[in-house]
Amino acid sequence: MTAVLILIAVATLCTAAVAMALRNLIHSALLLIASWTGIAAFYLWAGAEFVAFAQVLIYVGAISMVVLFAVLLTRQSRADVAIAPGSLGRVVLALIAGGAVLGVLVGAVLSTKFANSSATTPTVTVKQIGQSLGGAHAAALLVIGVLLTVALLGAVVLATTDRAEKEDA
Amino acid sequence: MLGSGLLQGLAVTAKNLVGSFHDPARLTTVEYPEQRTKLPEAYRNFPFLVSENATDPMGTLRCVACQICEKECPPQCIYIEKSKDKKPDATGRPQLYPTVFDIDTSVCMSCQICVEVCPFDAIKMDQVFEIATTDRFTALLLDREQLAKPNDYYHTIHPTEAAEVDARLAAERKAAAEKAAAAAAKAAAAKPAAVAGLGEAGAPGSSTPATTKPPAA
Amino acid sequence: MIASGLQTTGAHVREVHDDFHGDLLEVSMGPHHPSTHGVFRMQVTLDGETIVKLKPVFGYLHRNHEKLGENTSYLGSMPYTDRLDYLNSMTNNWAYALAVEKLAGQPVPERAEYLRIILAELTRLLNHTCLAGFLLQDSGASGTPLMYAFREREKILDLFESLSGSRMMCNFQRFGGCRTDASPEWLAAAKKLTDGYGAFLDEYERLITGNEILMARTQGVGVLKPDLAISAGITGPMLRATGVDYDLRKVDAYGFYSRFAFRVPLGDHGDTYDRYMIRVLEMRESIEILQQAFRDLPAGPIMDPKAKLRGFRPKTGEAYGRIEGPKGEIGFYLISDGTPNPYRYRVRPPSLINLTVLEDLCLGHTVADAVIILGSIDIVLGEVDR
Amino acid sequence: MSAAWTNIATSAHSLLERLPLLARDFTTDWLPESARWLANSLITIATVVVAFASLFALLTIVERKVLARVQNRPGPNRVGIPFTKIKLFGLGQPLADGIKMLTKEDIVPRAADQVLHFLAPVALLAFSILTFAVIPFGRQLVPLELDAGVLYFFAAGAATELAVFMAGWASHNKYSLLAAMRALAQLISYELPLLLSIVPVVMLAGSLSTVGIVEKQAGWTWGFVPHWHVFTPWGAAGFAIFFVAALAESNRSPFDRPEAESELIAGHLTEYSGFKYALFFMAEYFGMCALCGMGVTLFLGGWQAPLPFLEIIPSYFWFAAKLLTLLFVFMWIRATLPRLRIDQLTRLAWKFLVPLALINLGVAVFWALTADWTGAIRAIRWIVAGALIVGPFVLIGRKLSSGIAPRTYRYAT
Amino acid sequence: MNLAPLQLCLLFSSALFCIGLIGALSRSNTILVLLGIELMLNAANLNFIAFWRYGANSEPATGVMFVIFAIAVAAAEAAVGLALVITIYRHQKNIRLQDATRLKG
Repeated sequence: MTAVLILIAVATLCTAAVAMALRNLIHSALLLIASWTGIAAFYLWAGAEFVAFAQVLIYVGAISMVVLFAVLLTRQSRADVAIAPGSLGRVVLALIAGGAVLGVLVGAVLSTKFANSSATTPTVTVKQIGQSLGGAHAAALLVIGVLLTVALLGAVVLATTDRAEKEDA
Repeated sequence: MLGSGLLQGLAVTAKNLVGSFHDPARLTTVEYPEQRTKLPEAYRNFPFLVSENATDPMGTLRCVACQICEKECPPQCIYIEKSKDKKPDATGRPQLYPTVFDIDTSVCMSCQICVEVCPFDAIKMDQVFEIATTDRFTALLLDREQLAKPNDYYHTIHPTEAAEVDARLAAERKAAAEKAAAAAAKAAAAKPAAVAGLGEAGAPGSSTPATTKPPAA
Repeated sequence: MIASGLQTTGAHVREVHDDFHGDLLEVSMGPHHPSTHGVFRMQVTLDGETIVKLKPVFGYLHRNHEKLGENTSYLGSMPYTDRLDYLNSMTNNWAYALAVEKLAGQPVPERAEYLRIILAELTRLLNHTCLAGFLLQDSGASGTPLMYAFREREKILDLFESLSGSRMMCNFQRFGGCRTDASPEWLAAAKKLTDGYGAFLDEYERLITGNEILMARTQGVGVLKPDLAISAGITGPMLRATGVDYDLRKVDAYGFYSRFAFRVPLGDHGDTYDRYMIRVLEMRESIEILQQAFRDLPAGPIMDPKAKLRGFRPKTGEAYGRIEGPKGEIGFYLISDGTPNPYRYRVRPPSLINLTVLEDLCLGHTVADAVIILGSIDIVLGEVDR
Repeated sequence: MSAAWTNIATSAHSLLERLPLLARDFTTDWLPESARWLANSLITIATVVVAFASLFALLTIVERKVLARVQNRPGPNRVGIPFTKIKLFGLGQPLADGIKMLTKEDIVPRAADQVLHFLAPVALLAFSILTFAVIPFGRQLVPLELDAGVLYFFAAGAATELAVFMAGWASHNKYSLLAAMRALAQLISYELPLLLSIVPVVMLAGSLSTVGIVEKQAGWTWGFVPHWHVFTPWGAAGFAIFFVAALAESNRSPFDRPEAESELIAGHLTEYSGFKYALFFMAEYFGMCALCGMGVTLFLGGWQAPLPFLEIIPSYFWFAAKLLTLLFVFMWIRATLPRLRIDQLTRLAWKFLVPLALINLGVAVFWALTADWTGAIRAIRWIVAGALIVGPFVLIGRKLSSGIAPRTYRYAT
Repeated sequence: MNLAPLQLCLLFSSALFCIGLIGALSRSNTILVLLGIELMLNAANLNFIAFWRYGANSEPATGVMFVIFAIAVAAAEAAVGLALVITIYRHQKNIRLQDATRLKG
């Protein structure tokens, strides 16, 4: 079981790291999608299949599409791909910052003694999720619904051009 | 509206789908190499040269190498060389003949103008359409030997037209023979004793009607 | 990124670099493209899917037709006219024969005139049927309407073949008449076809005319304004779809068209749907004309006895013969200098002239619309390029 | 006597019903317990893949035949058994096509993104095979019984769009790129009505499990009207929406925008040849089969027999029959309808299907709330639900199709 | 080293978070920055699931609920973020973050 976890982790991390390092935006986006799929695999491994499917459906099915659309709509000329001067310094700084955060996190994780974890996988059925969505978390659900609606409207308003011929896309 | 047009269209295609199984008017396909449609009589493809006699096609070509078709051919696909000597044609009259008669069927556009302008009914349109070949240079250039086809072949592919042509030719030849006979008779009347025998031999073709069939031999 | 990648490939994927429209895409549709009806090229500049510029490029099928005509005898050009608009060889023949007859003052016997009308209207049926099929094919109907159209077209071609010897390259008209006479069997077959054609049109229209998708695709797409149509010299169904009443069969009344009762359908919008519908309605009128022609066809010779086949030398002069071809006004302009060959031979090709407004029709529409607009213009590249 | 017969019939029927499972267990019986699970899974996967690959082969020829017959042609009828004169109505055609595809040169454009160009067909095929996992093919025949089966299906299905995009982008051809954009727009638009149309089913069945949904549709009213979802007002509307959206999701005519051959050559397939092209083709048919299978499961009662006495016939047969019927309708529609333009296509999704699906959701709620209406009042339930669907359909349809109408023409005087 | 599965999961998510962080900080392409943020969100989600799986759970579905809501928020974020990217692109014809210095177009 642990071996599977390590495999998933390595695959996810590698794809994510390469995605962040690549120059080619489309490749980056596709690798990130692979990374998201890896995370979904982790959820499956952990026994949260509903979340895993939701992850695939939303990240691979929807967000990836929006990302790819954005990439295609903002196609750039060759000049944009070239590394801007001074960006090397930024990369170094980012690496230092990221490394520091990683160090802190890893230290914290390794030094913490966690309470005895339950050996049995907690099972959560779709019914349970539905009941807690409709019961305990109903308010949150409503808020999320409002948020999504607002986000949708906002995205449409932002992306709409002033030109008259662009209609309901 | 509201999808009724789509449903109507679906009904039509459904009708055709079912109809193609039982209605020959809907399934009109002819599966070519096995099944063939009958070619209409008027169908034309490439020209051929009519010869009167199957046994001696080169000797009995109706073509007298007048080169009208060569001149009139719009894509200029006919090449003719006239003979130096004269040979007797099917009627026995001495005529020029083509020593070379080539048609480049890769150029020919089957317009039939050569047939229309030919005063001797010597060139006609063939119906052979399976002419595919792997050799696109020489195999499509048909020479005199390949072009010559007997008159009864002409009858099998264009029966009505061929019958008309033969009747016309027979009439012309008969008229010519009568004219020759009349001239001979006149001459004979003028010189009764001396050339009486020659008068009969003077029109050798007159006794043979225009050959629509090769002689039994 | 994409630009940098695309630049390495062939010319057909070159990016348009423009300071203001960095995201314009230049696409070359054709000459080998499934929807261009032959070797025609549309150089389109796209903003997303919207056409901002369209440059028609043609000439890939140029065969020197007019110069050939000046170097061939009058008769020798006749088979070449078959190959202009190879769907409508009968009407091309007629237009050319009309021009030469005008030039030479050659009368045509009555039966031949009737035969010409029969053949021209059959050609119109054939052409419009094909167009309806191709248009639907362009709008993506998986070939079904096209196959139905071709099924009927094949019947007309069979008639042509049994009359003239060739399905498409008929080479049928002669100066002063027609080449062969129609037998009673042929006339019976043609009449049978005409009688059945209305049923086919009914079925075809049930299949497609009321189709919401077709209406959505074609209505309001590629609108041609009447004044632009007139100033661009558009003729034929395309002009009548804009509402301009101009049909040479009525205007010139060439042949014996004045003896026939038929109507000229007119459109009000000038869009692709009108162009399609006008053709369907014209087919119904053609059926009417054919019925009348079969009823009234007189007996008699089909060739003027004085007509000359060989050694045809019209007197010096010029003439322009035009008829209402299925695609529009097809005309031949000839100048004779008394020799067997025309001094000047000029074709007025309806396909080419109707094509000139392509960009005006397509601007602001999408690629998909450009394809059906081109389909509705009804071009044959043999005639466009000549 | 008759009881005995009934017994025999029942046992024979149940034997037939479980035959595939018995066969599988028989083959893996000798294995140790731990390996048996794996072997059983592998056999299931192999069976599903082989079955649908053969169905794909059959569908290619059937589709061509149906298209041909609709167009009054005989269709491919030459290829039969090789080296003999036996033609078998052209049934050898898929085999010949397969050989042709396999032996054709695989051309990759020089400027193409080599890796993505290769990965696209593979990914597409993989994801479309994945979708078969949760479809119940028979009473006990579901490869993977998941609690959230429906969600899984759409999650796996959503990934196929990505492959289409990859193919279009990797080809580095403008037509392919345009097709990729179209594919994205189309699939984003139609994902929504597709999902919305199944929400009522999930809601009323109270389950996201495909097996659970099928089992909810068991039984008959008055002994002959099956309790399939399609025989309810919301089910019929939901099925119609699902069907249209499925047509679009599987890129079938009249929504075959991404590969519209009359304008974009072959769309994202333009630069594909040989075996990769065949993979695409196969994946598309798999996707179509999976969507049809899901439609059958959700709306047409899955493997349930239409009439009680027909239950003698094994359940998987009924599933296959319904699946093939739906596939035939796909072909029939393809043979008839012209294509929509991309903006009309998205407009249809956003302005027509999505509102209707939302209204349908409301109707389903009404239906659920009135589940205890009985007797004459049931008719009112039907009328209200029907009106709630038909009314908006007419209104929105009118609105959508405003400006397009059949025309009358005038004649010159 | 003998790590508990929970610790492994947490290390995994820490690493993913840092990759996202480094990406978001180092890249100048707005889309990539957004994607880096998405990765960080995902890393947080990983933690929720890890604690749900191995932690002492008071209520069975809490971790799952958190992730579901987080995914929904992420979807909204992606939609708005990418719409912003497109707007930026319209204004400045590139999507370099450094150039986007004005709030008004």
